[in-house]
Order: sequence, then C-alpha cells, then structure tokens
Amino acid sequence: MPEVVESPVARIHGEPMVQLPLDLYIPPDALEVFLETFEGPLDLLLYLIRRQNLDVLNIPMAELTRQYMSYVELMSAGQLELAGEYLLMAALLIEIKSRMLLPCRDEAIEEESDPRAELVRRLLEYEQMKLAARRLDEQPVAGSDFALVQVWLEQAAAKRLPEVGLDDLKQAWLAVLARARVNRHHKVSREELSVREHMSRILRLLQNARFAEFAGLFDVAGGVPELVVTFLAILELVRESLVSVTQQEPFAPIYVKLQG
Amino acid sequence: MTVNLKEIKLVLEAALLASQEPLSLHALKKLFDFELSSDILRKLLEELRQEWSGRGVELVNVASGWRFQVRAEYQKYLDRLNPEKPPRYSRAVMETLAIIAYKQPVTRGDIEDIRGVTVSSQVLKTLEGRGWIDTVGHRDVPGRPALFATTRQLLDDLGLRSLEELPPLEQGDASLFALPHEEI
Amino acid sequence: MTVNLKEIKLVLEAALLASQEPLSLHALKKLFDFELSSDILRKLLEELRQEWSGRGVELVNVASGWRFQVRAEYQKYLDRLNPEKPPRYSRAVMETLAIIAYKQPVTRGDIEDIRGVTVSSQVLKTLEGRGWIDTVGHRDVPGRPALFATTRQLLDDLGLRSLEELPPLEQGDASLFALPHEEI
Repeated sequence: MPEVVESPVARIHGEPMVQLPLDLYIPPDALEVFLETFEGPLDLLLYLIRRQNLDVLNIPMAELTRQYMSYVELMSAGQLELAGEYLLMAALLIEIKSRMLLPCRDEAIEEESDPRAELVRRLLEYEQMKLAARRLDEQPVAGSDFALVQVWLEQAAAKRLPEVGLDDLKQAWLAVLARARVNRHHKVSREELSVREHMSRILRLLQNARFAEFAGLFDVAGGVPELVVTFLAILELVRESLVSVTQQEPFAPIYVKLQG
Repeated sequence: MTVNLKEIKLVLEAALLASQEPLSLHALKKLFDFELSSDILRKLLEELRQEWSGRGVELVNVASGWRFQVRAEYQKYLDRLNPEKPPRYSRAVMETLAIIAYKQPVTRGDIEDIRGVTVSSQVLKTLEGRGWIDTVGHRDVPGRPALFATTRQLLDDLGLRSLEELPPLEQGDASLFALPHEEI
Repeated sequence: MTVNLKEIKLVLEAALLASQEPLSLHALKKLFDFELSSDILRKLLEELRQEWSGRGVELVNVASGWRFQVRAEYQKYLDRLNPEKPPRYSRAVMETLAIIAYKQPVTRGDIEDIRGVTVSSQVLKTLEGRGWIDTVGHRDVPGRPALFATTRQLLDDLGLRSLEELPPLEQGDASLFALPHEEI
C-alpha cells in the first residue's frame, strides 16, 4: 500500500499533533493553527478519508458529512470568513447525500450518475497535485540545496570605455546649436575647421618653445592650400590675441610668440 | 588560428566555471573567433563532464545549457560555511507551482478549481518574483484571465532539462479506488 | 570520521569553486567537523594550486584568503561572451567635446557661452583622461584661462586623418536636428 501521508494536524506548544482529539475540547488558538494546516475543504476531506481508511470511490457519505460538519462547526465558531469555502463544501456534501437517498428509477446505477463521481474526481485530482507539490518540494533547488559554481572574474579588465563615433560628435554639436539657436552664427565649414586645426597645432608648438620663426610654421610640402590655411590660422590667433607676431626690422626674421 | 582541442576545452572549462548562469551551446561558441561545430562542442563538453566525475563539483546540462554545480553529497560541507538556509515555500505556494507545472497553461481559476480554495495574489507574486512562472497569454473567455506557465528558470533551478524530467505524477492510494457499485 | 586527504581536497576545491569571495584558512576549517591543522590545510591548498596550474582557472592566495579566478590570458575569451553594451558619455561630455572639436582652441568660458550652462571640471577631466583634449595655451585675458584643443589621439580614435574630415554640417542637417530633445 502506498504511503498514507500523515503530516501533523497541528503543533501545540511546539508538539506536533498527528490526530486531532475529536473528543477533547480544542482551545480556540489551537483550532486556528489546526485550520492553517489544511489547504482547504478538499484537503480536509482527503484527510478525513485517508485517516479513516475510507474508500474514496465508495464514500460513506453520511459518516463523512457528519465528521466534516463537526470540523466546520468548530471552525465557524472561530473564524467564519475562513470557513466560507468549507461551508460551501459542506453544502455540496449534504446535496450529494440527499441525492443518494432518493430512490433510483433504474435498476442499475450508471457510473456517471453517481452523485459522488464529480467529488471523487476532484479529490483524486487534488491529491495528485498535493503529492506532486511534495515531490517538487523535495527536489533539490539551485542555490539552497546545491551551490552553483562561480569563480572570480576580473571585472576591472573587462571595463570598457565609452565609444564615440563621428555621428555622435555631429549629433552633439547639432544639439548644441539647436539649443543655442545660433545655427547661422556657428555654422562651421571645412575651411574654418582646417584653420582651427592649424591654430591648435601652432599653439601646441609654441607651448614647448615659447616662440617660433614665422616661416617655420609653414609646411611647404603641403601645397598652396596648406600654406593659406596656416597663414589664416596665424592671423586668427593674432586676432584672438593668442599670439603676437613681431619683426625687429624689415627683412629680419619674423617671430610668432605666445601672448602673455 | 591554431588552437588545439585541449586548449578549447580549457577555455570552455574556464567560462563555465566563471558563469553562474548556464551557458548554451550558442553562447559557448561565441568564446571563439572561429567556427566550432555543435558536434565537436558537445563532444568536448561530454569529455569535460567525464573528467569532472568523482569530484566535488559536476558539470550538468540543464534547460538553458551547461553549468558547474556542487555535487549534492558535498553540499553538506559547504552548508557549514553558511548555515542559514532560505525558508521553504508554503504548501499553498508549492501546490500552486505543482498545478502550473503539470497542467500548464492554467488560469488562476483553474488552480482554484483544483485546490478548492482561492489562490492569493501573494502566492502568484512569490512564484513570479522567483522567476519560476510567468504569463504566457490570456484565455479567450470573459475577463480574459492570464494563463500561467512555468519558466526555463524553474527547470534550471531544479537542475532539469525539460518538463518531462519533472517527478512523474503519482496517484494517491489507488488500491482503495474500487468501482463504486456498492450501496452506501 | 574517516575522511582521507584526497576527499578533504575535493571538499576544499568545491567550496573554493562555489565561492566568489576569497575564503580564509579560518573559513575553510569550518567546512569540516573535525580539527584540521593550518599546516595540513596550507599543504593541501598548495597541492591544489599545483594541480590547477596550466588551466584556465587558477587558485590564488590573496589578502583575505584563497580563491579561484580566471587566469588573465583567458579573460579575452570570456569577454566575447558578454559584449555588454559599451557605456556612453553624458550629453555634457559629448557637447563639450563637439565644441572643442569644431571651435578649437576654446576656453572653458567659451564652452559655457555656447552651451549656456557651466561646464564641470569633471567633464573636462573625463576628456583629458581619455587623451582626447589637451591644453594648448592660455588666452591672454584676466585669469589666463586655458585653451583646449583636440588631440591626435581623438583623430586616431575616430579614424580620421585631420579635423577636416569631421562630418560637415550642411544646412539641411542643421534644420533636421534643429530642436530634437530640447530641455531646459
């Protein structure tokens, strides 16, 4: 015979109670605890059937209903709202019993016409799920019943720097323009950019050597446009007072100095 | 590229040891900048599993892929390091999980029909929060109730590859179920 | 209790593999319900370290104890697994960079004039730290503010040969992006 599961009905003062002493007075607190051990009317019915070794398919309705009602009465005395679902089941049990008391019209009772059939089906289905829940609960669970392996991995090495693309830069610039509403004033052309690039180049060069010879700033190999742009860059630097251009006397070397 | 199989296996091992999540074949292939066939990969993983047999840690294949985990027999030692265990779930939670696992997809109403009691939102939230169930659709009836199913995460956490590996359903005391032709 | 040294080593290995944090000798001793001397423990850990040499994962002794970690040479493989989305610079950083790129050389004041908000030192430090801007001089006005310009490094990182290759800003573009996500 497969195991009949006898989980404690209640714990009173820490002591598990497997059987509820029906003939004893149950203190209200204990009843509450007792109720919590059942997951509902089906669970209670199953308990009664299993405890009494009743045949599920041949439930003696009178006895079962009587026992069930004695529990439900105890229950409703304490917490009526909790007993709601139990009372519904009580009604169903009494209905089944009444129908079974009615005389049968046919000689043979069809299996399907047995009013207990639906209840039995539900009891069996619930019991199956109840057992499945227990098996699932016994299944080892990752993290609590067995640890997962995870060795240390250097995260710092994996840290990545933000990537910036040309389009990001362009979007950022356009956003600036949009917000400043100075689109026209700040329109930057390629020519201006190359001038600005040379301005930075010259300034960088002068950082190291405070001054440089004017002619030395030009890269002749770069061609005419390069020379023009370099010249414009120097003019722009002078205009922005970033550099000064000096010449002691005509035809003497011209020097470009960092201002200040 | 001249990476031999031994080296590939070391890379696989390192990646699996470093990852808490199971790694799928697809993910494992990404470790290499050359094409690695699924057949070879499976063969190497099988070899790795063999090599790790008889140790405190085992290589297992679960729903989402492969992972290393501590062998059950060794867990008791590790438990001494962290004695407190997470509390177990209530019967209401486990019964709800069982119904969703074995009858999926089910609505809350289906669960309540089977259990014979209302299912509290808290129970469903607990399971959803754990990543063990999620909503996979809605039944086309009035109210369009959500249909719940179990997730891959549940299978992973239980160390299973598919729902078929769930414990088989057992019937209660079958011997008592005689045909109901007797009188009351 | 008859636990042999081989078994103890398997337990140590399992515990160390399952722990991301280093485990001290003190913690490792707690794995066993019998006294394990520090000498034996150290000897076993040393043996374990030897056994793991030449693999993708190594056992190391760091300040707070022992741990397994992925060997540096194997890091590159694992990086392929999680091509996490690269972080992005804030709008302040990007706009500042754009202003410096298109209007260089500029002072912090220039940038603030154009953006209409103050520029935090952090923003400039981020860009300097990345090697994308540097100071090319000082404007000869009171306070002698630093002049910022973009560097060769920025061009290299953007794959450009010169600033002229920065995206040209045509009229159409400007209007297209005129008021994209204007915020106060």
